[in-house]
Amino acid sequence: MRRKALTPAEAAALVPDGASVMIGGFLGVGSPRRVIDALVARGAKGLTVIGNDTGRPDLGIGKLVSAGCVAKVIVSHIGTNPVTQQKMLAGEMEVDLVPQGTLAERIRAGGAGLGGVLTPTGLGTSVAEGKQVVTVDGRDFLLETPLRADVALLHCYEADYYANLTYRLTAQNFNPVMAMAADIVIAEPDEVVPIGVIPPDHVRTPGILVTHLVERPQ
Amino acid sequence: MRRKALTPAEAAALVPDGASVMIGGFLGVGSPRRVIDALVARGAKGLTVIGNDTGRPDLGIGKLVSAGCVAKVIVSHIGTNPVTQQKMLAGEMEVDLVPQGTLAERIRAGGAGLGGVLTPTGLGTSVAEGKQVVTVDGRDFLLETPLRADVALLHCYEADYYANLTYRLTAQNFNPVMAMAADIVIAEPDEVVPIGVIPPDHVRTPGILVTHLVERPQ
Amino acid sequence: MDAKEIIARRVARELRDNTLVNLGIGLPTLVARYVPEGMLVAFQSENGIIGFGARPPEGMEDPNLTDAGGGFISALPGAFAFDSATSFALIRGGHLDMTVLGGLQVDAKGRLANWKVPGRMVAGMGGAMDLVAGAKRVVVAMQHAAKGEAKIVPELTLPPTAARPVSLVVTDLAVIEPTADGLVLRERAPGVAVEEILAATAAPLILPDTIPEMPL
Amino acid sequence: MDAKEIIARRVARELRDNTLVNLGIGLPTLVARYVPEGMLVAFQSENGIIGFGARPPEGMEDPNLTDAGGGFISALPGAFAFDSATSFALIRGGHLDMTVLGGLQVDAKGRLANWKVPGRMVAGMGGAMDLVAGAKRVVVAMQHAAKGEAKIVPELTLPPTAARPVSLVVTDLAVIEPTADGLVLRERAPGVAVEEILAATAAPLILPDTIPEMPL
Repeated sequence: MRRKALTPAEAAALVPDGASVMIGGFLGVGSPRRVIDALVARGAKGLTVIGNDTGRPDLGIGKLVSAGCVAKVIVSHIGTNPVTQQKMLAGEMEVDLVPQGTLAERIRAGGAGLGGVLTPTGLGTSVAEGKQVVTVDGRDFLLETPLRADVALLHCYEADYYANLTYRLTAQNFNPVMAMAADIVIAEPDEVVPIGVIPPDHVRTPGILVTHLVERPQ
Repeated sequence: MRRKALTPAEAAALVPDGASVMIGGFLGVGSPRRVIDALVARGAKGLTVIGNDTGRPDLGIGKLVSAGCVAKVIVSHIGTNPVTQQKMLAGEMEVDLVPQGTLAERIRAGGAGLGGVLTPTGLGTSVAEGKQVVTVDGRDFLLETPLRADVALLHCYEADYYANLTYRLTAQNFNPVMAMAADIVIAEPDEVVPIGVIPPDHVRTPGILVTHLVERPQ
Repeated sequence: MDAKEIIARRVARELRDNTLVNLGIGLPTLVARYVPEGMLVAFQSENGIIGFGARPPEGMEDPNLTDAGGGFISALPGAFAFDSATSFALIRGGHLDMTVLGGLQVDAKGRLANWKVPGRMVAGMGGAMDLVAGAKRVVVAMQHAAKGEAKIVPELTLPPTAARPVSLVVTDLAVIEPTADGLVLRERAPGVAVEEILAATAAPLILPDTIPEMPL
Repeated sequence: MDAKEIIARRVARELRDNTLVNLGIGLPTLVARYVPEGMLVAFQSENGIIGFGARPPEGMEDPNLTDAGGGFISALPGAFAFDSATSFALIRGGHLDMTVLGGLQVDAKGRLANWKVPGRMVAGMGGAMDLVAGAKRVVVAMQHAAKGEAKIVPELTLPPTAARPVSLVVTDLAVIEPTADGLVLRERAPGVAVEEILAATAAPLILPDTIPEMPL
């Protein structure tokens, strides 16, 4: 489908208060900064944010945490954001910590129609609490279940007007798996190019997964 | 590691008789043709071949079947190769049929250190026989276990001398997942290029997974 | 118009704008010829491409660009090439709006059999089990009967492809919709009488008050 | 030579030619400075690159090319960039020859704690649990004691990172190897006496006949 590019504010308006939102990025690298800023500007409330980390107080997902937009995070790391720690200890925000590889697989499972995956990660730790242990060929594994969200907010390098996406170096991280695991998928590109310009082997996320495209930076 | 390129015959000599061998390709497209021919020339015996299909009698994995190199195949489709059908019905070759998506996930699990995946595919069919059914959020799934092999034989488009690989269009298919799921991984490129020529974002299989590189076609 | 063209033309009426569709090998691939004018449908070939087009002119084929049947194809602007794990993540994950598959049998519950005839022919399920498990809509495109034998039967006698019922069955005689109450006869092929359809069908059919001719 | 340099230099001695190695953020990243001359080690950063090099000159940084701590890096010839699912497939799948991680505690069974101090500091496990579960060798690089408190303890008092024991512990005082029989004191830091190490260690240590000084 050919897609008209939205402004960041128009994209932020598509994220309802209280929604579950996957946000790409690793310490802000590969996060959709303009849409995050627009969510802060809009005063979004009560979001459940799924991502790798909560960035820093002024970086990445941390901007949403600082602005009070977030009710809960599901992330692998919060050590770089003291605001997250404070809000967690004060009971103002729920924090669900998930091992990074397990987080990636749970999101992938959500997008790939799998009912779950078995991983050795987390066995013998607090991560295993309340989870089913499945034995395969004499080895124990944790059953980890799929994650999906109402909205995925992605950053990408190039997009064409079908919303075929490419990523760049370490800014790729969680974006491709999140593109498959949400009902509304919004991609914020650094550049928009004509259809047919990205070779089929270089596309990383096909446009059929992306419901909305944000305009290039002005 | 910098790798000296082998001849197809040298590569075929690395595949022991009786080995389990993953072979990339879909009806021969994306199969390592030169190494397959070298295995036939060597008179390999007793192989267990894991791949999408058994090609045609003179195409892809079918060449190995026709030459009597194969004791067992684990594939999703044999409908295009009457020789496979004959050998199966005559009890000369074992055929284990696996749904294509399940085959891809089982190989991926084998390479990704997962103990298995839960899939809805195959429920209520003969594929479910003898398998554990796991219920997640009220939905039933089949537990499918990982597949690994002694050797993976891949086709790729470009390789550099670290054995970083790229694939081309529909010749990609099973090659990238197989690259992660075998002890010996042999890649047969159409072209070999200097290290540093393939951009980091275009590499699809990193050289650290590939143990042996075959020379470009002469 | 021969039987295959009737089926392909009628299935093409099920296509919707801006959707992702997988066509099984054989008869279903013919559907691509009849995409309604002005409609944008992205076709997936499960061997690894979305956005493919017709076979290129003689001499311009690429051995690395084929469909799931091994035939040469072309890549349209905006195409996407991918590996098998991604292909079936798309299929199983519900990202496919529709799949069109061939069939050996469909039963009164709407279950499909299309990969094995015990003792005679074992094709293998290929991607069919994943497609039926994962696609939003599953349309079966098949001849109504084979060598005089009914293919729409009370209960499958061949191994099922999935427990999940298909969404619609399109044959050279009829359009039949599996429902919770049973198989409903929705449409007749041009010039075909309801009696003729009933005679060629082994499963019971529910007959609505009006059973129009197929639009083609 | 300060404590961190001792640790980094000694850990670097564990590197092997033609291997894939992951360095945790903080102290472990220093190891990359001491790769033995002529040795080819590919470093993985779990945020998505294999084959990265030092921070580029001022003004030549790329905001899309950073390490797992968010610092700017460069890409060496032959580098490979990838997504998080691939990154941890490599880690969990046993494709990583070695990982070097920081530690808060190691116990007599060789178990590591490094992600949480209940009531005080919750960093989160990030990739550490996957790294300990999946890497072929796990080397802990940490100060021997923190503010006078032993970090090598009989039993973890902090939440464990994994059930699996680590392969080696390198501190500013000693090299200690977890074995089935317990922790074995393998080496002393230059000028450090065995008694000094025992005094700074809360867990029992097995003392072989010879305990040489670390090669640095």
